[in-house]
Amino acid sequence: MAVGVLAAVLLAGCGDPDQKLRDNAAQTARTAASDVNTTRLVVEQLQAHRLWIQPARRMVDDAEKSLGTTADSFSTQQPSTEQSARLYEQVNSTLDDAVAAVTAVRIALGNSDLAAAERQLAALQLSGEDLDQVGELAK
Amino acid sequence: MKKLLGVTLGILTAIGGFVDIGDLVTNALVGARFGMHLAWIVLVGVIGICLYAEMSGRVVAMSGRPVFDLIRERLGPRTGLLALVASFLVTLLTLIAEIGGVALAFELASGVSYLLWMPLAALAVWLVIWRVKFSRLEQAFGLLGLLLIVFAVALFKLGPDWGQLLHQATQLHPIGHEGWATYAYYGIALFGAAMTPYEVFFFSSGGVEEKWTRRDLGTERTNVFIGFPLGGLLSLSIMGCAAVLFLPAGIQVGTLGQVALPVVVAFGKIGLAVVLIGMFAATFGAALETALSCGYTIAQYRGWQWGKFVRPREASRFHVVIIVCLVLAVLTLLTAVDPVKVTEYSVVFAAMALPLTYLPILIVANDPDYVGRETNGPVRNAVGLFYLALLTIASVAAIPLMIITKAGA
Amino acid sequence: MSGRVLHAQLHLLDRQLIDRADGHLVGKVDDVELDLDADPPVVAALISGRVEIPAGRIAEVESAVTISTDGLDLDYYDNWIEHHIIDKIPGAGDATE
Amino acid sequence: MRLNELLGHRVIDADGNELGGVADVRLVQDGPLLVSMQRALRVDGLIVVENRSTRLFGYERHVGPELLRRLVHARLGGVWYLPWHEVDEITAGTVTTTSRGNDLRPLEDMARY
Repeated sequence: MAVGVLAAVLLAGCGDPDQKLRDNAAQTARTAASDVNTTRLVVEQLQAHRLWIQPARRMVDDAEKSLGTTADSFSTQQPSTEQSARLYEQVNSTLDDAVAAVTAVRIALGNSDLAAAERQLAALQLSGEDLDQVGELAK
Repeated sequence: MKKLLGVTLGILTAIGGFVDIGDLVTNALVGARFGMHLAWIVLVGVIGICLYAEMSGRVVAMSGRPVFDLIRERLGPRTGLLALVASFLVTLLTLIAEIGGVALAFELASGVSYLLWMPLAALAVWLVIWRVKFSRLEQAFGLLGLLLIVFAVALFKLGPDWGQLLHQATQLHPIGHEGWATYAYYGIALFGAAMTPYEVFFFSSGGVEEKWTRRDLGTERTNVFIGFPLGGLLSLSIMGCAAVLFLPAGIQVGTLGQVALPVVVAFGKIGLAVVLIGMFAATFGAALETALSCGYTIAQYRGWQWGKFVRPREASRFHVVIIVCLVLAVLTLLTAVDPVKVTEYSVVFAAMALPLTYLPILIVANDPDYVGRETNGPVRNAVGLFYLALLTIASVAAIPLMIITKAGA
Repeated sequence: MSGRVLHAQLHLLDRQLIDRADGHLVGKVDDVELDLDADPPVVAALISGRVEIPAGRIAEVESAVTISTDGLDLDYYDNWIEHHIIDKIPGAGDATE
Repeated sequence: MRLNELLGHRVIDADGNELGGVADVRLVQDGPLLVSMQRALRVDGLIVVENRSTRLFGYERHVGPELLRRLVHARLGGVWYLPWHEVDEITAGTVTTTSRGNDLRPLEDMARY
């Protein structure tokens, strides 16, 4: 569904202020996708008993921090047209999903609750795909 | 037999000593963003460092004069001072990055914040410099750094499509969302990581520490021409691992943990243990080298007694410089600046400081007053001049590219 | 009749000074004092920091300049730091192991 | 007189033409150093460079990669040897000579040792 809305936004036109926001959204999404995919890779390695919990915590902590900075930075953007506003909302909500999933993993690992972390794998996967879509909106 | 052992030891040390925090971070980062499309820069950098290390080694063996002594002599006090300030600041920045790297490796292993490890790391660096013999510290950390070969083995284990990697390596252009500006910027960063100025300061001062003479020329050349290229292969395998695992997954490398991840995927917990020890050895060894190089540059420019071949009290100003630099490094890191970011900047600034370091070496390697009959031949001069031009272009382009690309963002 | 040719700036200025007695590094040649009124005019002294090294102390001019340092205070700052800082740290006088 | 002060002095010939600047001082060592005491390093002459430049990188002796050497020489212009007996007077900033510009020997023609 998210993809449908985004495609509509994309097809609706390429005004200049829209273009600027779209560039920013795409760049933001690619950076965010990196952290989401890192988290997913870490959880997968934990699940396969290939990684200790200490370094895993460290890596997820770093990913969460970096993702938080990226999301905050995008939310300070100023959408000036209606289309921009829609894209802005859409990207913000995608980022929120990503932050929620990564934070959930961080909390789970903090409590050494591996099962809870593994339950986030699907959400991470989905979030990563959504971000990839946004990432393709612009160069 | 003993000679063969010595040569082997020298080569192994050169391989292990080649990779430091700059190579670890930059190669992984570039592999994740550009695949192998920038691999050729590593090749160019390795040839360059071989060329200049050989020249400075030859000058040391024939005349006993290390690099910064010559820089002041050939460039004069004013231009020499400019070279000193640039080289010293870059070396200090690299020292900060290396100590940060040691602390990050401990943080990954223990889960305890790197901010706590860092003063310990700096203290350990100082203690080793204060108490341990030069050849011993060089060998110990060089050999332990060889554990990073795990990246090469991991690359095989990951079972990449070799044809595709090779194909990437022959396509010299940016891919995906990357533009030419970021491509060039990271090219310069890789170049700076491979040719970092402190490597030559350390190498040539080490020649004096170990009292090289004309008879050591052969050993010196073998170490350089075999050890450094193999070190370069290590760099390439770090890049390859990132290209295979991170590029398709859209993961950008920004932490030391990510640099180690491909080895985890390939070998699990054992792999992680090996790679963490390797990273510790590589960064700790490089922290020793950069701390010493901070002292070498200033002492050699001013003509002070320096080196570990005398007792500390006989080279008191040299040792004070090292202590001050280590304190500065800890204070900088205590501001919670990201050591990985410091590394990314340090390799680019390194590229900027290179021409002033290399010009005097090239001149002196041609001067019979210093090297007797061992002057450069026409081929070495042609290649040397080509590299000088390359270094100058990279040096001039670094800052504009840094601004255009917002430091590679 | 002509002896070895040296160039004052090229071969003397900014060269490393070495103590002939123990091989220690004792500074750089910051300037050269020329006595142009003598006949023939000669190099009168080398200047390193605040210290003037009479030309008669020069033992050798190679890739570094070897001098005899008796009675010259070239190590003033090094000694100051040695006594006030380095000597207070244990192990300062030991050779490394 | 200090060397750093002398370097860069303008050189004026007998006709009042400016020849260039002092780039180095040629010394001759006639005997062993320590033994000859004060008289060991004799000033033999000056090295004059057409376009004033205080650092020659040792290039007046023609060592170094060919290409770099040419670049440096193109920048320096002529490099001449001015024997000490032709130096008339040294005042603040200038050296006056008794010779004429085209009588000077190019440094290249001088023996290195």
